[in-house]
Amino acid sequence: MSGFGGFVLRRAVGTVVTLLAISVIVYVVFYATPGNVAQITCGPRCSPEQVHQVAQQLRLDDPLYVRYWQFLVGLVAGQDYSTGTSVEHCSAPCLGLSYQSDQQVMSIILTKLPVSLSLVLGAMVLWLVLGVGTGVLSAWRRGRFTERLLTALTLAGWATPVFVIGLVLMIVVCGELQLLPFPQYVNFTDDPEQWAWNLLLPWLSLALIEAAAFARMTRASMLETLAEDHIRTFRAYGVAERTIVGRHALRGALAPVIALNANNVGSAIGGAVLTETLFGLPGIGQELVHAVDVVDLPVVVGMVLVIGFFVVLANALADVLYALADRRVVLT
Amino acid sequence: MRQPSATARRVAAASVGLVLAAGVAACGPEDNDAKGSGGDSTPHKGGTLTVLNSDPQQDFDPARLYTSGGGNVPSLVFRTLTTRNRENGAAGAKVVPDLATDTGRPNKDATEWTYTLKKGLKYEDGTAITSADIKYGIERSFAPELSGGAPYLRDWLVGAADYQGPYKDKKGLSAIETPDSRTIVFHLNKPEGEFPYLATQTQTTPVPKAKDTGTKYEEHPVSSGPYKVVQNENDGEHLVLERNTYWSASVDDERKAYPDKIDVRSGLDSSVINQRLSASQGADATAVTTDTNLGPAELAKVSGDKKLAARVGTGHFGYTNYIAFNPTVKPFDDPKVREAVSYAIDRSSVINAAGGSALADSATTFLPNQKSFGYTPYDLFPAGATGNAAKAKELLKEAGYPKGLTVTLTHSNSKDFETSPEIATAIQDALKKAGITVKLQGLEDNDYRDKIHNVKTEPGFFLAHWGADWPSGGPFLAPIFDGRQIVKDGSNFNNGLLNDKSVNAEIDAINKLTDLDAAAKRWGALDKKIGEQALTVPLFHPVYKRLVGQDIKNVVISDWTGVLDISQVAVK
Amino acid sequence: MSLVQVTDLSVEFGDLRAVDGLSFSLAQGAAVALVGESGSGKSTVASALLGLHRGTGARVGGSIEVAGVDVQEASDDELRRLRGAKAAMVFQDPLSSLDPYYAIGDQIAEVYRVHTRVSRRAARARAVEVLDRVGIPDAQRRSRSRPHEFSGGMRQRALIAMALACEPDLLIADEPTTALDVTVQAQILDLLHTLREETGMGLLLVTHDVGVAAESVDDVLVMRHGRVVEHGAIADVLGAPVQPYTRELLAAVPRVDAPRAAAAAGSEAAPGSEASESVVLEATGLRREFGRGKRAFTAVDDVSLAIRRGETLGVVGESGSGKTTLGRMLVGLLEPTAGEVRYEGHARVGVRPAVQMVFQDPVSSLNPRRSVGESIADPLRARGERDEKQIRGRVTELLERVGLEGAHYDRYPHEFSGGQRQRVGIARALAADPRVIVCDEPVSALDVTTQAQVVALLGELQRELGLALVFIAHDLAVVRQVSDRVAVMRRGRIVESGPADEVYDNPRDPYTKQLLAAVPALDPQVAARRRAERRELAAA
Amino acid sequence: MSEALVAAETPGTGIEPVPGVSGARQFWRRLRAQRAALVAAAVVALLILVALGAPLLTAIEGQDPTTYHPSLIDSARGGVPIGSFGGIGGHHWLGVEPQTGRDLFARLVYGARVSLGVAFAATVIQLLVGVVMGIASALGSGWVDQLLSRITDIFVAMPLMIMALALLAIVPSSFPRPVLVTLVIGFIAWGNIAKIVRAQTLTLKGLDYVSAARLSGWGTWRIARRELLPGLAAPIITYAAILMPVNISIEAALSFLGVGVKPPTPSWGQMLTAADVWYQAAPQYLLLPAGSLFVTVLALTVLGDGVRTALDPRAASRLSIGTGRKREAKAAKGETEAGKSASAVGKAATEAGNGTTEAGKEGSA
Repeated sequence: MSGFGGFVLRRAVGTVVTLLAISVIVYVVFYATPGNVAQITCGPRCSPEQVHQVAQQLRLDDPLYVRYWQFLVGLVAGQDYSTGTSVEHCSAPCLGLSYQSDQQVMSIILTKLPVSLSLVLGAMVLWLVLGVGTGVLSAWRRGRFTERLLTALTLAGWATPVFVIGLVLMIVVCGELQLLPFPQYVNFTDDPEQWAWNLLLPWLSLALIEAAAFARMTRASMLETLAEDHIRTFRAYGVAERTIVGRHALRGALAPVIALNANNVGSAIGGAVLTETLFGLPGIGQELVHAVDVVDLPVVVGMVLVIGFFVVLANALADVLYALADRRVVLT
Repeated sequence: MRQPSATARRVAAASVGLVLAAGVAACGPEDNDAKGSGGDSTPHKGGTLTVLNSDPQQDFDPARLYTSGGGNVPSLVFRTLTTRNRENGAAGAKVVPDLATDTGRPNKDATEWTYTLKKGLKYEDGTAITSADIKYGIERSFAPELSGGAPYLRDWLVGAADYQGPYKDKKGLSAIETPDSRTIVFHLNKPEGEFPYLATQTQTTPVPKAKDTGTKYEEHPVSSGPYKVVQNENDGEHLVLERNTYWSASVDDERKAYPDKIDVRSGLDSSVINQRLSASQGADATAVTTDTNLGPAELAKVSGDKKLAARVGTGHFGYTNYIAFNPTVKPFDDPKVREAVSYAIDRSSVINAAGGSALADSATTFLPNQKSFGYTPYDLFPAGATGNAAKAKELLKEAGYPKGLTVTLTHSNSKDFETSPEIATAIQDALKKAGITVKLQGLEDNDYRDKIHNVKTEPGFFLAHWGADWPSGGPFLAPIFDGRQIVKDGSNFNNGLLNDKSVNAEIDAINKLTDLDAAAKRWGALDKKIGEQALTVPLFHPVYKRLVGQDIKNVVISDWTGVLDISQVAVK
Repeated sequence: MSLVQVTDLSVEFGDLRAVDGLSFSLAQGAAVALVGESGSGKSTVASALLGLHRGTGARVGGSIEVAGVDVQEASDDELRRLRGAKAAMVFQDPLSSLDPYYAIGDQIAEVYRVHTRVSRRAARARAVEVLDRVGIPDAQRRSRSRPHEFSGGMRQRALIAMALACEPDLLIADEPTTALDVTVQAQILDLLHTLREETGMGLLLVTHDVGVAAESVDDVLVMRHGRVVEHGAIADVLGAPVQPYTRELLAAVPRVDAPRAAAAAGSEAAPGSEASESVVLEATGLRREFGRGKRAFTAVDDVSLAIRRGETLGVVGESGSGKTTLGRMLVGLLEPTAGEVRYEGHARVGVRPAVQMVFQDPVSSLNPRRSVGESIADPLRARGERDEKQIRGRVTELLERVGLEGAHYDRYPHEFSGGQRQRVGIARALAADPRVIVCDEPVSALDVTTQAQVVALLGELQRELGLALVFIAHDLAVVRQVSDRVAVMRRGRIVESGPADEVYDNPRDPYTKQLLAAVPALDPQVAARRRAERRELAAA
Repeated sequence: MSEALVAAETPGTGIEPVPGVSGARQFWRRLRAQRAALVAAAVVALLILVALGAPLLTAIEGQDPTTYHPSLIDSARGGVPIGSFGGIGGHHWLGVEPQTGRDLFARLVYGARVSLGVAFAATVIQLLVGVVMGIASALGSGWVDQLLSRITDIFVAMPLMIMALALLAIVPSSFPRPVLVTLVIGFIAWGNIAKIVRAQTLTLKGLDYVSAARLSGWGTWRIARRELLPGLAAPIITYAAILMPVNISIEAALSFLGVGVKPPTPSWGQMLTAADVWYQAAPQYLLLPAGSLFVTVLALTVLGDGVRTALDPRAASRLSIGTGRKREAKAAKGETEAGKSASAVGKAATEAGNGTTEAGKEGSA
């Protein structure tokens, strides 16, 4: 598997380069963002002297490249910081300390990440089941009423803004029908059952839209496979249509679906802002929007890097899965 | 948003310290008694109170909090030297003793204040609370590591301006003396009759030095109040408070502490909070919110439902939304132009944009319409409900603009219904009738605050608001109109850049008074006097409406906070 | 009772009548070929026999009876029982005809179990058995491989094994060897022959290649435009065709055993044979590698050759022999890894107008979005010609020269047939006033009659303009027809080269011999003799 | 987007060059054959007309999008419109906005301008950047390709919403918002197009007609322009059709998060933001922009699928969303079921036709 090893190495190097570039861009962009960080951190009624003290504390007066260099050093070697009463160590890879809450960015991410992952991975299961199921069904029943109905539903899901779906679900299911409690995040480790119940609606609203994409992709991919020669072979040998669709066409159609999936999971972690905001899930997206609001640079950089990492990772994973699924693809 | 978040800062910018501070207001007692859906409205101990909030209690450190009257959730854990009176309406705008035996004993010129602690005060670990701990708590609040909080201690205490807190400066603050473990004495720069109000803020919470963990203290602050923190997840997002067994009602006259447990959930969307409170399902039946008002849309729905309407508490908080002029920018250097705008303003459409007559009271005075502020009604440039375009045109003509003029109104882009585009657009629409063409300049919130609080970049015509750090005219008028508080190289709130000797002198004179009622009257008179200069156009005072769960009892809303007091709520 | 009885079959797709009034029968154990050029409707007939048009919107008329089943009237279930069990089909492209995701043994077992109630294990054993039967070595182990792990010939064997699994009465082979190299083609045809001898099943062979038919069947139907042109015993039809179309078709088939003069009728041999010193293009030690590291492979390895003015050099080889790579290096589209190409004695880098190329695929070699005139004018414009009138004039001239009309200037490629497009490609090459044209499989995508016309055109042009031609092809017969000299390539190297007649008549390299032995013969008797020879060769 | 996905999404990569100029007629014919696509095209056309004619339409109604009507709302109840269905009537066709009383119809039609305009312009920018980057990277030498591909990766991995939040805050407010939103979307979210274009260009580059052009003596630039760009038209148009509705949603989402187009400029996204709390008290306030958004995205998606089908008939069966006519569905089905035989016959049809001309030609030659 030296080919695979080489692939991993190339991707790893590429990932690091990409992430560093992203961090530079984020640093520069947010450096230029208006808003006096020290004043925001200190509070609006702080005197100029206090603001100055805070700026020193946060090293805001250093030039941009010095701050970025310190960020890199912290990333590689970790850094020490004072809580006032003692010295704490932030071990590598240290993404720094939040200006606002003085917490280690890494630990903030680690508390937010499970929420986002719970949301996205759970929704993923749902959108795969719904999307692939719908896609298969509509490919099999092509031209019939079932397909038209499914097509209409898929398009409706596709065209509805996520916040509208989420809001309507919440009003109807929790408010009017009172079938479910209003969602509030419960740790999986605390109570798996509550975790699932509380995430059901967020999962649904995220999954409905994604499922539409998957249904389209699966159907398209299925029809493409169904048009391939080997399907004709099995027809010419009297194999039943059900077996052909379920066994041969589906297997062939999975590769692009897997690729799309890995890809979407990556971007969904960063993109679940709307869902997280709407349902009050304390995830990465919500935290990031907030951090941008208060120009909390270390948090923004850290979170964007984590999201970027997942996107890049998911892309690499998509390629591996695609190659595994297809076998005819060569990894480069 | 977390406490130091944009929203919080935004409001804090107006010096309201709302998030933390905010309690809910109560309006009349009639509202409250009507509550208690069941037949038995007497509150009992026990049960779990759920708090649904949008902003996490991120800074749970008494040094960092910017509260009015000690805050709501924080005041369950932090006791202070004095505190607000936990009563409905105007009675709630009074200062009362908390840890101290009285509201403070001043020397003759009110430059020295002495407090004596009650006997038998204990922390959650059973150790005794001493005056040295209070002194240490105040000293910590000067540490740059623990930034936040109001500026008064730094401004008022002798030699405190350059103090950097106990971590860097081991000698401590000499302005505070603790002759014995129950006595604490404050030495001030100048006479401050309102020191008892300041003593309500969480900076006067005792912090045991041995337990201080610096910036990590907020993870588990040591309780002096009726509840202690047993769980603090995700930096204040989920808090669980349980009874502090060392607290005793016998040494705390204010907090009722009915529920056994308080479960604070935050990070929720405001519409979700209100939806949950109105549905009142399961645990939400015993839920309240300490930071989310009913919006206009929700009010429209609630007001059509009698059962729901009975669960709405109404409160007033000392707060004014206004238009600010910078008289150094043309054409606003001409008082006639400022007066023309004052005449032309259509308050009804502004109030509609702010949520309608149920959520905003029309304002013609800068001071809030409450007695404790010294409210003296006046309407110097009567515009009626919808504006006096004719009078405005006349004034413009006098000022040399017979064909009207074009001006730029600066506002924030955040969606707060205070300085937001909705209000600005309403003003734009109203001034059109008087021949004033308004161009809108919407700025991102950080940018907006940077610009309007910087003397060098302050626009000529913009939306602003101001709220009370405590219910008195002092912190309401001084930062805005005291010429000596103009900050040239930092955050400036005297937007009109007013530096009038007679105004300054009057402020100093009132500050000397320790008779707060007498002081209030003179604040009211001063307000009217300043109003003549037309440096602001008062627009409205917000009204707070909040829902509570259907099983919530004993809702108390004071005029101090305008929102329900969580220490009084019962769930049984 | 005959195994297949087709009466008055017609198949229509929309407005198109693909098959019209076709009737034939096939006796138990007999072999019939449907021969025709593309568009003759022969494959449609094959599909119709298994009722594969059902539910596709095609209208099928007439009656079809296969192994006692009335295909037109049978229920879906009856049809399914027919397919694979009584009549099995082998398709053209063995790679795409197998599911890439499952092991070959499993696919055969799956088909077997559709028709036979046996356990999974028994079906698997049957799969191994038939794989062994079609000559897959180590069938037990290989049955677990997936299609892409097989070579082309092996895949076709596997497909035949699948067909054999249920011991059908009829095997329908739709162009079973078209995608294969000539040596592999011979093996597959031999296999089919042997199986038929052993099992006594009937064979319906669909092919465009008269030679393939001659090797394999008893009766032949020659089809054109959906109709049968001629029907009869294979030896009669090939030996003494009655219909003009059949005669035309047979005349166009290039013969590997006929020397060049016969093909280039009415013309002298290449005029430049004496002027052997006038080498226009010379390659020395050409080598080209693709990929890096472990995946690297050498497509062309140490090839040296010289092309003289006015002569044709044929380059012949099977797929993967590196002949296309060589051609691209000669024109400069690919840079060699080592070695050099000299044009008129000067080392050359990159392309130059004097060395042009005619491509294999007439579809992809013309930009579908530009008129053919514009494509032909490219070299003129690139040279700096700006006078529109001049350009149009020259292009018209070229179009007419290659047998098209000047008015075709503004037409688009899709309005032309394959042969016409190839003519356009030639005209474009000529526009650059080349000295050398490298033709990369210029006729392999064309029907045999068109093939002959294009080859004739190239010959004419060469004589007229004194062009040097490099003619790259896999078809030994075509190469013999056009070449003065021939180079045989295998695995990137030239294994034998020399004057065409010498190489063809007295091959020295064993590989060349093997290649020539594999070429199907048009005479059924010769074919039978050759088959016997091949058997001996294999047995030895 | 991963390479794998690009491979999966690239329509008909080079296998069948799509008819170009000459295929325009064919394209229209195929597009016309799809009823759903036609309906969608009509809806899109209508939306464009509405957007362009907004001033005229509102003039007919006698309203404008900015004037307040305090008399039409109930101030005491949070400013909910007075009258049934949000105050719908002869003067206000779709009722008025809560809190302000502004005319909803006027705001909706003016909002269409912003939504469609921003989405369209952003799509154009994305296409320009993506196509240039994709072609440059496919044609460039090894390190150019490496560099450009890496840059593309960076943009793909950058969270659009977050960068938008920051960028929209940086730029001075005097810069027109809709333009800014356009630029931000356009210049951040082009990575996937670049990847697709690169993949497609690499395929096209290997085609014989590109080789032939090189042999003619043309340079790289000319080849890119004359030979490659037209070949990229189909995938680019196809992807553009996917991007338009996506961009409309992005604009709405940005406005929903409060960083998009600012009041008083009406935009659907920003209307949704304002309306999301009014779902119970004044449902039409939420439903109108949500419905408009829904219809627009739906119409554009269906039209996009139709265009794709018309451009690449081979892909029709696999990528259409089943909106074609029944007959077409059957045809597609036919292609799959009869497998090669049917398509072979289809091909045969053309060849048969050509065969005749060819034969004629040979005779005359």
